[in-house]
Amino acid sequence: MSDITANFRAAALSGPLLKRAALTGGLVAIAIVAALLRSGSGLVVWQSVVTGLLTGGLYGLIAMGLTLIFGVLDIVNFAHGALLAVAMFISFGVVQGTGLHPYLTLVIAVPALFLIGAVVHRGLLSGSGGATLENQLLITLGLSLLLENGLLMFFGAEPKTVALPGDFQFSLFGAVVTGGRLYAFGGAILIGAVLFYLLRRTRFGTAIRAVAANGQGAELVGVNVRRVHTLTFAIGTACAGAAAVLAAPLVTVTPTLGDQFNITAFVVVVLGGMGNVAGALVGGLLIGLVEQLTTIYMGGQSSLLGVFVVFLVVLFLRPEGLFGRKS
Amino acid sequence: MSARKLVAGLGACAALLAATAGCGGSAPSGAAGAAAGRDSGPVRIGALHPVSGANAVDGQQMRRGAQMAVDAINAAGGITSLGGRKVKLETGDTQGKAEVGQSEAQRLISEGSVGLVGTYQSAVSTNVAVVAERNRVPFVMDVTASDAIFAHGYKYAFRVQPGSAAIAGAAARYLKEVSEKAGKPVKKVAFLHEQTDFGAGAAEAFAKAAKKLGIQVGPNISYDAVTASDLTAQITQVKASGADVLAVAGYYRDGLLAAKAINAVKPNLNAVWGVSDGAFDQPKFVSDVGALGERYFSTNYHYDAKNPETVKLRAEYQKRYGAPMRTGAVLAYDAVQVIAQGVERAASTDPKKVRAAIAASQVRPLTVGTGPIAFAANGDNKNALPVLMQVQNGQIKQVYPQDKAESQPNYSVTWRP
Amino acid sequence: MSGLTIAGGREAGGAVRPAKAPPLRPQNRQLAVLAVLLVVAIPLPLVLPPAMGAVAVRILIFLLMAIGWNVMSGFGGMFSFGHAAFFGLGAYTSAYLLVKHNVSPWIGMLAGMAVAAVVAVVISYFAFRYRLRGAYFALATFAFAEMLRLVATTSDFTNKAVGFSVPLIQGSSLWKIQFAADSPAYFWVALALAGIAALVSILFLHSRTGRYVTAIRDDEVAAAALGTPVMRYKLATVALSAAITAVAGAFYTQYYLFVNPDLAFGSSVSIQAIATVVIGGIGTVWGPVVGAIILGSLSDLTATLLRTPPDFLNFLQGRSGLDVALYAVLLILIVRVLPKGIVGTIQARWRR
Amino acid sequence: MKLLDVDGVGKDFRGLRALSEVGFEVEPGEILGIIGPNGAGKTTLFNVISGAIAPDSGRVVFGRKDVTGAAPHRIARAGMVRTFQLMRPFGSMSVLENVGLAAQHRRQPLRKLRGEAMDVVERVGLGPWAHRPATELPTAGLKRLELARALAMRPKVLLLDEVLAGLVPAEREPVLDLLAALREEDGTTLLFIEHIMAAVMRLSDRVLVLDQGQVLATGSAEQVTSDPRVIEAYLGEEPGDAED
Repeated sequence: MSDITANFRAAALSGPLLKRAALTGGLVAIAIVAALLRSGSGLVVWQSVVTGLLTGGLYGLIAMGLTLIFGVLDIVNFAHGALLAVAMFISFGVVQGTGLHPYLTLVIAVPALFLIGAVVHRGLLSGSGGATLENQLLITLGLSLLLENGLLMFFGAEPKTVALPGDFQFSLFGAVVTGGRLYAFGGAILIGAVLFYLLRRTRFGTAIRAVAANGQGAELVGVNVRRVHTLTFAIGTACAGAAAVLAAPLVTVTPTLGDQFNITAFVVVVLGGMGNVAGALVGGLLIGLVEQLTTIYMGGQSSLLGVFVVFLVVLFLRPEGLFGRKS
Repeated sequence: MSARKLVAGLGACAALLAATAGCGGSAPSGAAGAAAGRDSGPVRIGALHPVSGANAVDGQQMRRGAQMAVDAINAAGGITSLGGRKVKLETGDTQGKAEVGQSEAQRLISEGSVGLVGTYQSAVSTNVAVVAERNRVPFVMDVTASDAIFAHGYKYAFRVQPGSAAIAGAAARYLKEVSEKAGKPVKKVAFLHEQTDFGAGAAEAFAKAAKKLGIQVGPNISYDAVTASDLTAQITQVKASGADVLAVAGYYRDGLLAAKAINAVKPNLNAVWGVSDGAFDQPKFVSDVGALGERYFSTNYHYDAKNPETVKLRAEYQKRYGAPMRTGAVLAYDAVQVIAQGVERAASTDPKKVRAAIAASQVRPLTVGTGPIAFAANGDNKNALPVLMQVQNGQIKQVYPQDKAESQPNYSVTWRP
Repeated sequence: MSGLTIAGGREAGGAVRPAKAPPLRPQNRQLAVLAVLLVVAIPLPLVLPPAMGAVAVRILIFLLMAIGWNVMSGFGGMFSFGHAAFFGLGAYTSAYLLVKHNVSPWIGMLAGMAVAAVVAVVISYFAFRYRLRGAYFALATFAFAEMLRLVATTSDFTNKAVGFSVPLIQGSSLWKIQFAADSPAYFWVALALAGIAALVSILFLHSRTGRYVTAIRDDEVAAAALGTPVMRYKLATVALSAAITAVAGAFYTQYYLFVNPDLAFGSSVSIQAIATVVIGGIGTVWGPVVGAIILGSLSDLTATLLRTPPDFLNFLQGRSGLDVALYAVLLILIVRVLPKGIVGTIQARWRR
Repeated sequence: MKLLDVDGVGKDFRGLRALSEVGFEVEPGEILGIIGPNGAGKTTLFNVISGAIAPDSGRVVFGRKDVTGAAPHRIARAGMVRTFQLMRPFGSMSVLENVGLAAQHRRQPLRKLRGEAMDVVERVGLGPWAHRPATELPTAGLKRLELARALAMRPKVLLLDEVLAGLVPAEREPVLDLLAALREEDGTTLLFIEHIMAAVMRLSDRVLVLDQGQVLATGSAEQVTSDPRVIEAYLGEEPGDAED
């Protein structure tokens, strides 16, 4: 069980954390210099770094909901990606049906995903059937298959696109930045801040942290643990909803689109330390960078390979994550 | 765990099992039955396509294309050499999975199909080709890019579309000719491709052909189509390389990403050149990316837009199914014609005789070719011809070679004078 | 030492039923059932309609995978989410040896087992050494299998994404495991392999090693304190599990005559192995059998339904995804309603 | 000749000193009681001796072998076996199988091992439960199972971590009898952590008092209980703690 309180204590920039952050930063710097030597083009590496960070913000955003669920409920939610896809189709459907600006579909997608999350938790994951790791894994896997194929049956397999009206682009010291990606990046930071505030400064946040740290203890002091679990799961999926709306104009929407993000999001969660929202954002940026740099180091290899290498190294050496505390 | 729940759960399972057994029981019976099935009733042709799964739209298109061929044959009096026996299309769904394709192929053969058409995906076709070979039933591939299948010396595998290497070779040749005609002879081609055998194979074949023509190819940039969500860095690499042409071989989804990235980076190119690319010659691509795709070239197999019969067929399809008929469906139409005319020539439903007839056949295609469909010793269509297309004013036009051109190629990009 | 009476007789002493050992030792009972099952199964391909032959073989391949996974994750309690790695290593090793060096698939199968076992031991050693547990262990195995898939997709050694096609031979050959397309021999070979795997898993469970493994699963610390070399037996379990799964992969290649990175190392292979056992009953001897029969025939059932749907299902024709959706619903239902799986639930009620 | 020599053992947990310079010796056949207030490091000491955790400093010599930081199973097989304060049965096994597992490392025919395991089960009074799942045992039964499993290893040294805790007084007596008999009949050396002073007084040849990770005193039971430092260390302990 992770310790959200510890993570928040860690977020107060304790000594060892600073040291680890510096070490991580140093490694990233070395990796970038190495990429520069490998590719020989400053522009390419610079563009890779910019793209990596922008994409990484998106990964962080998706991983935030997952890390919340992982950290508080200890559920490995393999349906997170599928829920993301559901939200994208909601966004797509609303844009198609009403001609609304894609970002305005947030007001529909986020509450919808919140409700779906609550229903999924109450209906499928709470209680004894969802107790063990393998059962959770299979229920969420089954759910993701069900959602993906439900979308397939309903919307068909043809890829869908969501156009972003008034999209723009500008050059940042030579690197191209498009508006859509910048908005998504900003949205990630904003939502991260909201979550941070929710967990740190509200009574409900205190309850969540108490449940995460010690469910039985929280129960004793009068916290309704099941309710907190359901709400946390719902908030986690609502985050996926927000991420989906921001990401929809950047990708091609297909029912199985969630899979690719799901794997990456899990890596980000472990990297950032489970339950650690700020860690998820930083982890997302790191993974975004790793992906881009992998393609520079190992041409012809999938960017995922580098991600998995980093993942296994982190799992083996610091399973509590770069920014988590040893339990 | 209550007793009721247990009973409910077990009951559900039992019902499933019983249903499964029931289905098995109603399935047709094997090899002996197959021969009997071929000798009487309609002549069966098996069509294997991915009508569910990620490629379901194309799979359905192709199944319909095959059905239209069967309808046309029957409308014209069936197989005359067999006394006007009708033709029937037996369909199977590969779900885009190789092992499902294999068991479906076996089923269609057991049910008495004289030949198979399919399957859209190379991996599935590879599996089905094995089944066909072992059962000695001809398998005429409509869409299948991979050339590897034709290196095994199979006797029962045929293909209508031009192979991956043929398209890449033609792409290099067309590039040289078109660029020279435009007065901007190509110097250096950057190749962006997805990393599996489809894209990598196209890149390799293109580089080989280009080298012979004296075109420099590099850098060679690959990406993972499954996970890629942004190709800006890759296109930046193209820009940094100073290449004057960008060749692309990818699938549909990543084709959109490439178009967006090209628009963002605006490298100093004279042309964007698709090589059997899955996006650039799709009408949907034009509607999805809008102006971004304008003037993109694509070398690929294609329905023959200048053949009046093709035009008629596509109009009929549009009328029946309310959607434009894609090239894959026209290829499926051709493939069914190949088998039906093989049966006609052989005057037999014995798959071995049909195979011999197909190997010697000459079938007029509705897809682009230099002549009738005729097979080389390895089963590949000798006369398949890749064609160069270009997005012009939001329309996909055949632009090269000259005798297949609907309009002239415009060798330029929109963002440069 | 009869000076001692059972402590706390008030609370429990009276409730103790006469302590008799079971009449037939579980091992012998299970072996007897296995023998009966095999005898019943042998004539099946002669009785079943030929279209069911492919389904039966698929069930047996599922069974091999499931038995392999069950040894490690059911008996051993180490939840693997990456058994595709071992399946794929078995498939690729035998395919590589056959295609490149014309080595008999039987020898390729043995080589595949060895390769899978060695790789499994190395990976697991690191995972155990760094104390990965539960979800972390599962994610690590998943990542490892995915890495193998990516490497296989881009390596010349494995023929990249194209994979390997088994060269066809003239006629039938047991030595090459190649028969006429609808020959029952495939079924019998698969049945023999699955039978041996089931036999091995039963003998393993009741062997000294098996008991150590069960003890380690129940409580690793206590087992170590009672003289159990925990690491050694965990690694032995992992090796056996990987080897059995590799057999499934090698036979798969021979039966389907083709293998590529997605078919061999794709995550759906791992999910298949897990789902089969969980539906049947995790950690039980017969769970894999029941699970394989259900899941192995499921996709065929839905495909048949959709090809000629009854009237009330007509709207589904041409819609894609139904079979997977049904599979998903079944999976969720069984996990929710029968969390111990079918066999596990029956056993639990039987004991009471 | 000493059988067990613990010399200058120290252990830190994240800067928290759990053991510091702990040293003592045990003669063959001796019964050593280990007492100390909660958090004194008693169980940590057992963990170090039995190999569950490696000490940061010092050594543990068993017989003539240095077993410092050796794997737990090696130490157990060498003849030094521990029990756990919180019972850790193998939940999926019967009582007899639990005990049989401990006997199994001796390479003998299974039938013989089974007989031996049954003897041990009878000896601790679990005979009627032999074929029942271990999880069905009440607390007292689980305590006996812990003991039975350790005995089935045929230990030279037995490390007992609060075998009496959780038992009502009437249940303690037979266990104490059994422990006394173990030394008389088998010559087993015992180290036992115990809060119940009556048991410590009755069994121990010698008592070792741990406090805050250090050896506070050693000596006969009478000596240490009258030692003012020991009394001071126990002040502030809840009275109920000493009598369960």
